[in-house]
Amino acid sequence: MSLGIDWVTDWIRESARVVSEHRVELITLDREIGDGDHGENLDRGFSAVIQKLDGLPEGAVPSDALKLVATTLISTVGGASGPLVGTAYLKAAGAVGKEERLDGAAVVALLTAARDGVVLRGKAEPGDKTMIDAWTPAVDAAAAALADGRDEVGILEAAADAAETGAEATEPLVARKGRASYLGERAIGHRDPGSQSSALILRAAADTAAKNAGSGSDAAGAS
Amino acid sequence: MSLGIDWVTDWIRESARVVSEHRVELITLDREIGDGDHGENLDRGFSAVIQKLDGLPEGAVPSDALKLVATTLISTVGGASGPLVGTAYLKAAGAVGKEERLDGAAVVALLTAARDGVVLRGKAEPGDKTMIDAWTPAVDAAAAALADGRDEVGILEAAADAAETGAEATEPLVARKGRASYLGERAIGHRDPGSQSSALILRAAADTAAKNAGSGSDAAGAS
Amino acid sequence: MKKLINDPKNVVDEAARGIEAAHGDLVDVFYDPIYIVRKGGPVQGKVALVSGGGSGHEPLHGGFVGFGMLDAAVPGPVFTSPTPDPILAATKAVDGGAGVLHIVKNYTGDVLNFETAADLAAADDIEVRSVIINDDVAVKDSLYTAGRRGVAGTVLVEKIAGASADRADDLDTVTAIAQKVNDQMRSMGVALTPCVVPHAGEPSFTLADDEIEIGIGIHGEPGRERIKLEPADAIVDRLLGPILEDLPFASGDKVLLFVNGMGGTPQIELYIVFRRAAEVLAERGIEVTRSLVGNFVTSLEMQGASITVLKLDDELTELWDAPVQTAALRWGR
Amino acid sequence: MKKLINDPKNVVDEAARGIEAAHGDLVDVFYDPIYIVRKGGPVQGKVALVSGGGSGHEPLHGGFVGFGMLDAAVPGPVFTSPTPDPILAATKAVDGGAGVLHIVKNYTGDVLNFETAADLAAADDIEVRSVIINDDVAVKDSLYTAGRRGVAGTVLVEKIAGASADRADDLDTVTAIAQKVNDQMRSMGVALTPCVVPHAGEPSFTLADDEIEIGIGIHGEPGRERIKLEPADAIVDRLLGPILEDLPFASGDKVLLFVNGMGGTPQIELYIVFRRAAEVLAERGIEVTRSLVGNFVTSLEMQGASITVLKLDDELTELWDAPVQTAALRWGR
Ligand SMILES: Nc1ncnc2c1ncn2[C@@H]1O[C@H](COP(=O)(O)OP(=O)(O)O)[C@@H](O)[C@H]1O
Ligand SMILES: Nc1ncnc2c1ncn2[C@@H]1O[C@H](COP(=O)(O)OP(=O)(O)O)[C@@H](O)[C@H]1O
Ligand SMILES: [Mg+2]
Ligand SMILES: [Mg+2]
Ligand SMILES: [Mg+2]
Ligand SMILES: [Mg+2]
Repeated sequence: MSLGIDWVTDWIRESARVVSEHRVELITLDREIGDGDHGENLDRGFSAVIQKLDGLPEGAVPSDALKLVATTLISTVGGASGPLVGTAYLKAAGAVGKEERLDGAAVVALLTAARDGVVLRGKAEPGDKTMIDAWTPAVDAAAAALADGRDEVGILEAAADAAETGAEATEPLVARKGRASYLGERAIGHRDPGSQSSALILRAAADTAAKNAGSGSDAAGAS
Repeated sequence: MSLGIDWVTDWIRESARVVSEHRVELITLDREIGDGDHGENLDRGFSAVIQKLDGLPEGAVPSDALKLVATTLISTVGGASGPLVGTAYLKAAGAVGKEERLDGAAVVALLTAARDGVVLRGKAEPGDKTMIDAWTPAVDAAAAALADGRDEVGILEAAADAAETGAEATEPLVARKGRASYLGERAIGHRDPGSQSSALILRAAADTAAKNAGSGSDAAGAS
Repeated sequence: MKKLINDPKNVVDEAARGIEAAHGDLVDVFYDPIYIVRKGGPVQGKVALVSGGGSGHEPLHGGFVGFGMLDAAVPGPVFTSPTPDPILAATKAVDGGAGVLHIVKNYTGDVLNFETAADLAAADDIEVRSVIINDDVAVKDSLYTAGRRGVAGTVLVEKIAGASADRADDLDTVTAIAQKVNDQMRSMGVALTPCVVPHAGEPSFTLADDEIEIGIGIHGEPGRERIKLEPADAIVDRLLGPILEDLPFASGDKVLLFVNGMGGTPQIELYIVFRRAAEVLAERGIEVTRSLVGNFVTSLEMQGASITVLKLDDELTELWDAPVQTAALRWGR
Repeated sequence: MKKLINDPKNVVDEAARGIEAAHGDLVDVFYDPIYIVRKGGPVQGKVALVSGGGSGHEPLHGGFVGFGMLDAAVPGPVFTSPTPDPILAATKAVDGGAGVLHIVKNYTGDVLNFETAADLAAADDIEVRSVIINDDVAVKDSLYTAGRRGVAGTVLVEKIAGASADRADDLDTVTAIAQKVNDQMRSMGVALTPCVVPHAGEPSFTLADDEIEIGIGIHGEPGRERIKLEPADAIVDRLLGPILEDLPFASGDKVLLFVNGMGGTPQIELYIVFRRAAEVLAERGIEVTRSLVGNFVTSLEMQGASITVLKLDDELTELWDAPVQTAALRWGR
């Protein structure tokens, strides 16, 4: 079993859905230690992505869809998260080349490149109370799951679990990047909104992978 | 018995005291159908009067004190009530000439001139929901009390009673002068602040007259 | 009450000191009584313009003292007309021998206090005329009210009459032009939130979370009606309707469109209002040839806005365009 | 939430249309993506200035497009940096062949999006420089923060660098002057009340009735400390202290003192603040030779103010005094 373009587009649609569903929650988190627009920003971006998704040409491969997400988010989100998340997708697209099917190793490469893209642009380190605190444990857990021989679904589930734990773990931190860094000690006790949205997006990846695997819709073209 | 300069200065001091005591009440009334400064305006004016009162020369007569109040209020109150109440005192001063003692007829003349001064400047008619609705019944009641043979204290008490009733009677009215006129029907149910302050000042006149009569402090120079 | 003030009693005095410190190149400030005059003393042979009224409407009037506009501004206590004393002192200070025009917003207090000052100035052989500004269509002008209020349009009168005076028109002409501006303009406002007068310490009125006041006065006096919050476009339509009908403005008219903030409204909202107002005027064939957007005649921190439409002709347009150099309105020099 | 808006989603677009309707003599407005450019197209051979950032700070930046100041402004969604697309489009639209200076407030989002746009412009052979504005002393500038924020001082950079560009300085010079202004100015603000971002619909933070936030950011980001309400003079002292120590400013310095309103503060309060700030500077032997008071860099309807002090020399003074003709800042023409 491996994951193809259907998973990628399902993942994107599900990301859009959960971002929209959690829009107010993300706004609220951002209002507490930022400027209250994170949910709005991502929702605007993913809505634009959905509009464009049907325009993907017949025979598009995963990297095509990921690139579409990247450029659309960069063009529509703005704020800090636009270039950061956009770059994540852009680097993820680069990491999977022209592959039609993504096996476990490819999924780990995708996640790793995405995380590295965020670091490249934002220069955050783990513990800075940013989305990196969801992404880095997710990447580590994904790599470990791959090493443990788990399949794509298992890898993505491990990543999603770790991202959620990572997002939660931002709560006691003082921020060193982004708007929350202005707060000093006062950021303590609040979850970083970007880490929360990252966990949601990674959970969407795992959920849609499970569905794709379960429904066997990907099986047709499976290697 | 008659009233002299001591009554006038006592009246002025007591007016200042009650205006200050009712400052917030007058502000509140004015906030409801005006602009919320009436108590502040009068308090500012009467405080200034008190400052100047000790400067009255030895041998000052009632009209001197009334003129002092007039010019001080005109110079310090501003708003609608400054020129109106100031003119009331100015005309009252004119009405009592150089008299040292004011008998009942003089008291009625004083009140009538004061009311006429307000009408001269403000052109309000009874029922317009202004301070005239306290002053006009007060003047009428004072004239009636004089006709009934009551003394100065009785005349001023009748005036104060009528002013209070008059102020209360502004509540159901629609205003036709001053800021409250902008409100149309919405002024109904609210007491006019200027009528209320007028009633307070007239009550102060009656109370201090009674004290002056009672203590006999005026008796020394009585006719 | 949350304000950047020290003692409510000193608000006007301390603000005047701030104006002096910030705009000492444009104005001189006098204290006790407080009034603000154009730098450089009276201009001989020029008609002098004096305006004033309660404070709390800044930049009106002090922000409009300077070349091409006012010669003096007389700030009373917050929302309370000044007494005759500072009005008289300012009138004397700026008289250049060609007479003085008092620009007075139509409130009983302002009218009475300026009237007294004018009488006293006349006794000192200064020729004083008055123009009473009453542009607010929210109030019925009838025997049964104190008449229409003077609101945001006041700044247009001050600008245009000021230009007339600075091009050396005589007192009759300046007065006639001020009167003409007043007669050709109409205004109406809306409040979303009340304001808090410092010495009162409480909101001047209360509005529920979903209520707005249509036809609000610049001291928070209630207006025509209290309605549920509506979209900006619907509110603009409610304000513009009575304005356009009242003069009436007609297709082919050229106008100055002025969207004024009440003090607490974000400027981005004023532009949303302007956009709709311009749209409605265009639909009616009325051409916006001049415009003004911003906080010019405010009501402390009140949220809300007013719309003023002034019918222009060539002369008024030319006077509007003439150079002006004040703290709050400046162009051409 | 009470606002003069229609749909939160259309706030920026509709305000841009209002700016176009009101200031069509000064600017051209483009839509999809939205950006505002100086009327008359790029000036050949002149360095072009582009600034931008989240909306909600009006008149920043659109109100500062025009002669002697910006060539283009790029408004993002409310409090959210614009994406690279409109920044790139604006950069291309105003490039007159002499290069483009991006004036960027130091927020992660603004920096990243302008960076991307600059990279893309470079790929189109447009020479782009950036100056990052970080005048806010409320935030510690260290490895442990995203660095100091760009706040009200931005308008001083835009004015002075704009004058440099309009007197035909080259890109190196204009950039150096912008950088110098940034380096010689310090700011700090206070909030009395929060603001409400339209799409959020809730106050961006909460303050008790007797609390204020010292060191507030222009998006309502919390500052240094939350304290009980104090008299204006005490608050001014809290803001000025860190400003003066940081550069540090010294006796004998000539400065521009800028008191900026956050959008919802009555102007009378800004003058009370100015008065005290000028007093403190005078006590320290610092001479206020230029001043600015008003709502220039706002945070929607937030009540509060910020103080900016800029150390002046002859060149900066001359550039400050140079003619400017924009919707929100105008003199000399
Ligand atoms: N330098 C950075 N590196 C990684 N993530 C960052 C950085 N700066 C901010 N972020 C993330 O961006 C999120 C905020 O995004 P958003 O609210 O959309 O943008 P803005 O802060 O411009 O309003 C933060 O919660 C944080 O996770
Ligand atoms: N034309 C008038 N004639 C008589 N009294 C008037 C007139 N206009 C206003 N008033 C009185 O003045 C009072 C308001 O005074 P005040 O609040 O001090 O002045 P302002 O209305 O200028 O704020 C009203 O309550 C009313 O009694
Ligand atoms: Mg944010
Ligand atoms: Mg009043
Ligand atoms: Mg008043
Ligand atoms: Mg943002």
